[in-house]
Amino acid sequence: MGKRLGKWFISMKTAMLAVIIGLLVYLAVPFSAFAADPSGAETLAHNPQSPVDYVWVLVCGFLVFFMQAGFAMVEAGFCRAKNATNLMAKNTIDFVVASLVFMAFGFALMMGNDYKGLIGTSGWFLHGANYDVGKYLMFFWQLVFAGTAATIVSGAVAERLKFKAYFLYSLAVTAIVYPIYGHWVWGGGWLSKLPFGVGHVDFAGSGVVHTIGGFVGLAGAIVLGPRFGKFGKDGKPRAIPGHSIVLAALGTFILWFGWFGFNPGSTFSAHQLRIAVIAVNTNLAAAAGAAVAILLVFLKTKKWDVGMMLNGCLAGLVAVTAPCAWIEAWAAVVIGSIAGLLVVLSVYFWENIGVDDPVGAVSVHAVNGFWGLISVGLFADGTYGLGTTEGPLVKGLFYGGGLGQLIAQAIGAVVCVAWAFGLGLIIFKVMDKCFGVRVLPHEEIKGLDIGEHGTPAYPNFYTFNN
Amino acid sequence: MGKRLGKWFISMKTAMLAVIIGLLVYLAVPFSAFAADPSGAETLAHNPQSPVDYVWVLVCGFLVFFMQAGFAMVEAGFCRAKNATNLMAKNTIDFVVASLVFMAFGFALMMGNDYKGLIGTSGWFLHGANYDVGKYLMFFWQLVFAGTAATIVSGAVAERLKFKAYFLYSLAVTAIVYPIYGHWVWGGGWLSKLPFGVGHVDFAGSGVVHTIGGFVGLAGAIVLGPRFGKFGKDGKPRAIPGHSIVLAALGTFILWFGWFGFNPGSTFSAHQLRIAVIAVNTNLAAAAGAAVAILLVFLKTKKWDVGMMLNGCLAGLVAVTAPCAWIEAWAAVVIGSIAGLLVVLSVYFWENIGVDDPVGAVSVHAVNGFWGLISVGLFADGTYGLGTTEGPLVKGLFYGGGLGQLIAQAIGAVVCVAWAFGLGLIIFKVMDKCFGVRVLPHEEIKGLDIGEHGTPAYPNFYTFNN
Amino acid sequence: MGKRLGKWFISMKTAMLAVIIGLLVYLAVPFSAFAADPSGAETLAHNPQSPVDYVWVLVCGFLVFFMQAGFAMVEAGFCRAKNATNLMAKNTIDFVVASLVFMAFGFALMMGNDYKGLIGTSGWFLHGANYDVGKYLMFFWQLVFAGTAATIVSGAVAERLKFKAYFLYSLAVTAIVYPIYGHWVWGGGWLSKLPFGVGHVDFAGSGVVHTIGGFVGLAGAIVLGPRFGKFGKDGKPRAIPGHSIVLAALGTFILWFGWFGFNPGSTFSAHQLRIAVIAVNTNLAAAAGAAVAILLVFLKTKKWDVGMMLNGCLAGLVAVTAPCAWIEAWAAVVIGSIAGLLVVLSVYFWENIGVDDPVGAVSVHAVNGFWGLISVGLFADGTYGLGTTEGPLVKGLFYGGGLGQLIAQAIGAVVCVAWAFGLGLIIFKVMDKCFGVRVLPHEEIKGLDIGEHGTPAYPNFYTFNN
Amino acid sequence: MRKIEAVIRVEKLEEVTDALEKFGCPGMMVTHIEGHGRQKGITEQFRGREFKVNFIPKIKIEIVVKDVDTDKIIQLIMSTVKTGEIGDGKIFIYPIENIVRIRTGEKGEVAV
Amino acid sequence: MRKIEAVIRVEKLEEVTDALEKFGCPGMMVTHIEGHGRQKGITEQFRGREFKVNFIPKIKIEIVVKDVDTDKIIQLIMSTVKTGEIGDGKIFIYPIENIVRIRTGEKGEVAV
Amino acid sequence: MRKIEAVIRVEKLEEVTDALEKFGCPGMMVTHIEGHGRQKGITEQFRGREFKVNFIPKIKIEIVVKDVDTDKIIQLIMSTVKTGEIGDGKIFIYPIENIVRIRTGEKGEVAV
Ligand SMILES: Nc1ncnc2c1ncn2[C@@H]1O[C@H](COP(=O)(O)OP(=O)(O)O)[C@@H](O)[C@H]1O
Ligand SMILES: Nc1ncnc2c1ncn2[C@@H]1O[C@H](COP(=O)(O)OP(=O)(O)O)[C@@H](O)[C@H]1O
Ligand SMILES: Nc1ncnc2c1ncn2[C@@H]1O[C@H](COP(=O)(O)OP(=O)(O)O)[C@@H](O)[C@H]1O
Repeated sequence: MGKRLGKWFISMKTAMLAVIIGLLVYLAVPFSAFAADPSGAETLAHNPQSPVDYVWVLVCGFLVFFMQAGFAMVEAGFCRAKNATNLMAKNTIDFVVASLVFMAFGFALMMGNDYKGLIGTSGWFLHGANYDVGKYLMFFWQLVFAGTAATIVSGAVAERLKFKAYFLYSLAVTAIVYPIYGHWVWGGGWLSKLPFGVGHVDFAGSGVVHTIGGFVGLAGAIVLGPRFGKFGKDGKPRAIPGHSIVLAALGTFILWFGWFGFNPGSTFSAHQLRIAVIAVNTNLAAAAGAAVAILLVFLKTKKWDVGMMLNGCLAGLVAVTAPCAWIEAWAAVVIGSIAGLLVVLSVYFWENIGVDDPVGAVSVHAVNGFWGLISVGLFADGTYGLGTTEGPLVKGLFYGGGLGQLIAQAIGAVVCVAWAFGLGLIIFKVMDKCFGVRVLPHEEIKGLDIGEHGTPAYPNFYTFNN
Repeated sequence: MGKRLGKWFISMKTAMLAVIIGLLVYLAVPFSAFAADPSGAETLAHNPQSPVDYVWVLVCGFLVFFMQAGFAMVEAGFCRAKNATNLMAKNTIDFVVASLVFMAFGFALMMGNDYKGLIGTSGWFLHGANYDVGKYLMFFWQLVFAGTAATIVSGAVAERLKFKAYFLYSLAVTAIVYPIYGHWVWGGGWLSKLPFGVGHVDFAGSGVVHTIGGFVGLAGAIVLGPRFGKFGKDGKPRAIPGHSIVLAALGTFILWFGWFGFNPGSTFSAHQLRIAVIAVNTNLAAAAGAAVAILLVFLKTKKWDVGMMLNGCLAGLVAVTAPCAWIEAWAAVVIGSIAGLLVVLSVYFWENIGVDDPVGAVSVHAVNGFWGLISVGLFADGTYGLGTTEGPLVKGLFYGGGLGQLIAQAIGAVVCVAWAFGLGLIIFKVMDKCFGVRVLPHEEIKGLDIGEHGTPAYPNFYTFNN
Repeated sequence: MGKRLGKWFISMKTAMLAVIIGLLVYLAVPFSAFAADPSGAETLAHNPQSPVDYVWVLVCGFLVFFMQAGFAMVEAGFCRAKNATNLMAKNTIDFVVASLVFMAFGFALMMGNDYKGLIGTSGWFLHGANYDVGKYLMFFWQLVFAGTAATIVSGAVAERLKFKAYFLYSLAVTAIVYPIYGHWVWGGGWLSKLPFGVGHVDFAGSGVVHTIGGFVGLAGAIVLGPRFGKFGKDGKPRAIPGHSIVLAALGTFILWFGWFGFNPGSTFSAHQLRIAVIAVNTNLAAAAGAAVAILLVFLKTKKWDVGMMLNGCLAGLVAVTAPCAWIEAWAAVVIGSIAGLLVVLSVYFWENIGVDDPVGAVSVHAVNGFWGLISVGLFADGTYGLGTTEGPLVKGLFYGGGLGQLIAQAIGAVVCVAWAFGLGLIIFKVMDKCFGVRVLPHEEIKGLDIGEHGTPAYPNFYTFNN
Repeated sequence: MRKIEAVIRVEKLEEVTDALEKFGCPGMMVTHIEGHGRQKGITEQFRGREFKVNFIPKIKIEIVVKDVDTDKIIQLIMSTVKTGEIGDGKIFIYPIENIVRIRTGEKGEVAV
Repeated sequence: MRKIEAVIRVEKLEEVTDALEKFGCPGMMVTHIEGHGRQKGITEQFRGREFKVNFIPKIKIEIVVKDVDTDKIIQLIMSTVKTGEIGDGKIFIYPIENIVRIRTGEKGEVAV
Repeated sequence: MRKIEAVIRVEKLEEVTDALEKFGCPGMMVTHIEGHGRQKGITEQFRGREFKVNFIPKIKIEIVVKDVDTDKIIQLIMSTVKTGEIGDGKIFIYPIENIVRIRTGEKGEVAV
């Protein structure tokens, strides 16, 4: 039975594209009439100030897209040379699939007209009334975020997950997991309407993007089990060094750079001058996270651990993503510092309980995404509202906002974990039943580049295969 | 005679710079008076909304510049380690030469006052009345495009063309080939005035940049002949794997990123909110191209071919460059998908007829640039005009625009191919007569890095020389 | 005694963070009241055109931040594989330290209320009245510049300086050296008020950023002494090839890209349409520098020297940084060409007098930063003022501005050198007394990656250790 | 004294080393080589085109041993690296005239 | 049995391998080495400064053969890699005591 | 003729080469190997976790010499690379049957 289903998956995969195209062509004809403002003339006439907002959102969106390169480099750098081609393949395909699937279904489910606070129900295939500059702008923005959530997972399942499985996983996450939870928080869904504080808030996606991606990744890592050699016969975790610290650092710089689009751009408007504060907070949290992480490991091993510093930097960025618009500079430093502490503890923790997360994706995104959501309930200082300078203002415990916001954040965070981890387990388990998600032992030993792609990443170099 | 000419070229080369500087100094004195609005004060007074347009055009221009890094990485990744230094040299020098030559001649030929629809005739050395913020802005924009056209060729002639020849080729392309054809389409030349449809249109340069670059590259590849070992004694093509899939992927991400400046920025104004639609279309075509390419090769070899996926992604981007402003999302997916199909067939085709295109530059840029031009005549949906929301609107066959636009596109495309391929052949043939464009056999075998530059790219690594 | 001090440094280092956090928490409570315009509502109301300026400054700031990646890649590429991890660590930590320290002290010293033209005295910890969108924007901009100044040094002291020493050096430079000199030029300090020309001017920081960084680097290189093997027993300089020309080229492209934020962004306003001229000048100088450098070396060695071309490109960028807003295109070409000449001579010069500057940081930043400052006094054409289109306009010798401006530039340049080199010597000498700034001989031979970090950069590759 | 030279599969290196250490084997030299033998090379592909790779990465281990240990060590190696599949590799035994420990200058069996 | 060890030019590897395969040569070990001999090293440069590189990349081929084949194979190698230019390399012939095929445990000539 | 094979510290290669050249040594083959012996491996770390590396990069030098030169060259090598610290390496001397200079076809000592 698993076998048949497996076959089915494959045929489905190759069919997918034809279907999409067919559908599109079919849908094309009738609706084009209903097009709203495809040229943007009316929109501009109605709001002559909109160009600067469009420029801001698009440029920030481009930066967020560029984070794909950052993830690819960080993951490649933290994994072995024999799997580098595979990591490039996965980090590309997830955004490719996200682009097509999110346009077809995801966007409608996330941002379409709300149905009972659960899902969106309009905008399939960006069609009809969605042929509008404003709608396309929003789609572009949400798409690059969906792509980010998807790509986070590749790090946690690296060096052993089949490409095919990753292909299908990308489909599932960008068509269902991400958009539905996203609807609950950003699409006018029930979480945003919680009767505590101003409802659950997540400014730029510590939860929607990072906690989701991180916990789906955790599920994947658990279903797959650890890589050969990650745990000694004595069960003790062993280090498996990545093949290029330079790539890892380059990737981190690219991500840091992209995050300046990710967080400030989430105002979705340049008229929110708060973007300056957001940029500063984003940067300070990254710096604090990196500093704390490298100093902590130095105290333990007396060596300056670059890999951990890079993880710490990313942890700070993930954590500050939710609160970045509602806090002051000093709070960003505190939040980032705690993220740096958490990521170090977390990396050791998962290894010690036998979970193999090759690049630290779970520690960085899952754990600190969660921390980021909570931190809003503590540090929000009541100087800024929901993407607007008007009220309701977001106020946390430390600024006399009481427990309300903290509760709203906690509920959202827990729901996020349950949803992502639960669906993640289902997705990977089902695929595993059907065709096995893990490559064969000898393929894993030789490296996925040969087995899955037939293309070693560095054919001109003498590489070790450890 | 060839010898003497050869000598002449060399002395010329070293003299070039002195001359340019001399000229500039000379020209400097008299005209400065005629300067138009060098400070921008009048321009701003006259159009208080211009700052956002300047920001948009400059930022997009920066992104287009960054594509130089993308091309360098893709080409290096797809070629062998022993030629990596040479590829870095070429990918840098072409933009260096473009900057100086386009400022001296190219810009005037392309955007200067039109003479009989054939060439521009003013603006030499950005001088006199061109010392104006608006003129400088336009120059910057056109320059980064010229640089892109020039750099495309380096991939097709990789691993065997002399650096000297590439240096001179860059001169010729940015001084003559690119600007003159560019004038015909974007400088108010005859192609833009064709009596079919709205005249030949090419929104962001599938033709002006990519078809031109691609076909000059094809000419170069033909004059050079294939690399040693590309074809077996039996004449059958053999794979020569590139030395880093990671660099190839990084480069592709950078190019994809830069393309968001390339296409949307081509509105040359942020007040065209259509930029949102352009960004979405650009991204969808890239995704569709990548998806189709990797799936096609999978059906053939049962392996997930990353190299081809990257080519497919770029093919989709090239194809959508011309139509991006005039089509709907679903059309972008279709155009990109066809590009993905074309690039795969094309890669096999050129190899089978004995043309050696190391990185697939011809298949990506020449073939899909052509397809992009044609696609406008089919998918343009009549919702947008020539960089403005007012008419005349561009309408293709599938939207009841009849054959007019398609004919205009076909004519332009054919002219583009003839012009680029013809001049390309002349340029490379003449150089070959004078001093031989190809490195000596033993240099090619040892790698151009040693022979031409004396600097191996990776002296600390153990590399194979295959 | 040196020993005790050494110990003290270490404890201090680990304590640093705790202190900062403590302080912040402490300071947080009382002042939040005094916050100026944290949400940006008033600022927007007061100047409805500000959004485009905020977008411009932030986006350019992001690009400047990205230069960190550029420096990391260039330095890694020009150094040996065995020190690549160490270079990644240093290029990350300097920005991390800069972010935290500049926020705590540097920004206040540089941009706070002026005290006798010597230092700024307000804005510690971005606190109280500094919780304002405008202040945060300015902080962000100044921070990325401070980070750039700091990171320049890592190249000159590469492959032998202890990480600990670099950590502390970063502290000193971003807390004192950079901000105080910066105050003199950009903070309303005495240099900006010199009674010559319009006072000493430095548009985007040839002096404030590059000359400062370059001369502190020179001091470091001198205190450290040359790397093993840099000079033969005969005392003759020997080449120590870097481990990746590809990384060096990638880094240069990233820097070139980032410079488009560095220079044009320094208008701090998008309403200065002069940004178009600045972008063009920036690009032309880079191109001219690269062209001259590669041609010069070719005349000497008959090889196309890529490493020197990349240095030449950066030299042109550094040189044009000060004059970029006040000159015409042709002048940018001349200034860049001279920079290309200077960098070549300078690289040979420093080596011949026994200074070991592994990546050419001194030749690129120190020497050409100086040249950039002087060039303003020669080429400023009187079409533009001090970040405004109104007067006083900046006019140099060649445009009938007389010697005034040239004198102002010369004074500033000399002061810059004295300040940077003097403090640089003190910083490195003091650290050397306390704990020795240079790693142990066997660590240097094995590479700093193992000794300082325990993490070789490329564990999967067969590397030579020369 | 003899030199034992064994060509083995890359993935077996760790096991062999452990086994030899347990046995108290004096020392060894490990070289990454490319082997060519009965074992057929794999098929790779690049940008859509497939090609055969005739060389297979192998590990070459060289150990100089006292005559008495020779057979034991050969047995040891065989038992750890043998899979029965083509590509297991081979062991070559060479005569050796002398050996010197640079550090001490000791010669002959004591230097092993 | 003997071991034939040949140092050849990097670019000759493919040709030699083909020739040996045709001859039906059992197997071989290929090592990338750096050679130092009569052939003068090349001059490289970095950031404007030239320097000599004294080591030249070479390929070392090792083949263990039956005594009867020794000369034929030596001839074969010489005829394929000889260019007459300095740097052609050398062939060294060593005695070998025994050889074992790990997969089967066969010893001596049959294991070649 | 004999083959002298020396395992030395990576950082000693340059010195040895110079010394051998001065001595007028015919030629040599240099191989980058990983050694395993008395010298203990170092401890590395990755993302916070430490681990031991049991192999130490070493350089293997192979020189084929005339019998008369054997001892002189061994002395030469020892004197240049000896530090007295563990890890100095060893020198192995092998018999060699014959040697051919491919370029000329010369055989025996003249080909050395
Ligand atoms: N006659 C030989 N001379 C040198 N090396 C050999 C010889 N025969 C085999 N080898 C080496 O042993 C390795 C394994 O041998 P192979 O024939 O592939 O499998 P098996 O050992 O099972 O017969 C080869 O890759 C080659 O490096
Ligand atoms: N006596 C020797 N011992 C070891 N290797 C040698 C010896 N002589 C030459 N070689 C190797 O042979 C290679 C080619 O020899 P070389 O002297 O350069 O040219 P030719 O073989 O034409 O004399 C050298 O690079 C070196 O690796
Ligand atoms: N019996 C042996 N067989 C092969 N190689 C050996 C042997 N003994 C030592 N070596 C090589 O010599 C190197 C140095 O030897 P080691 O024991 O570390 O120090 P020392 O030479 O001072 O005893 C080792 O790394 C190993 O490569």
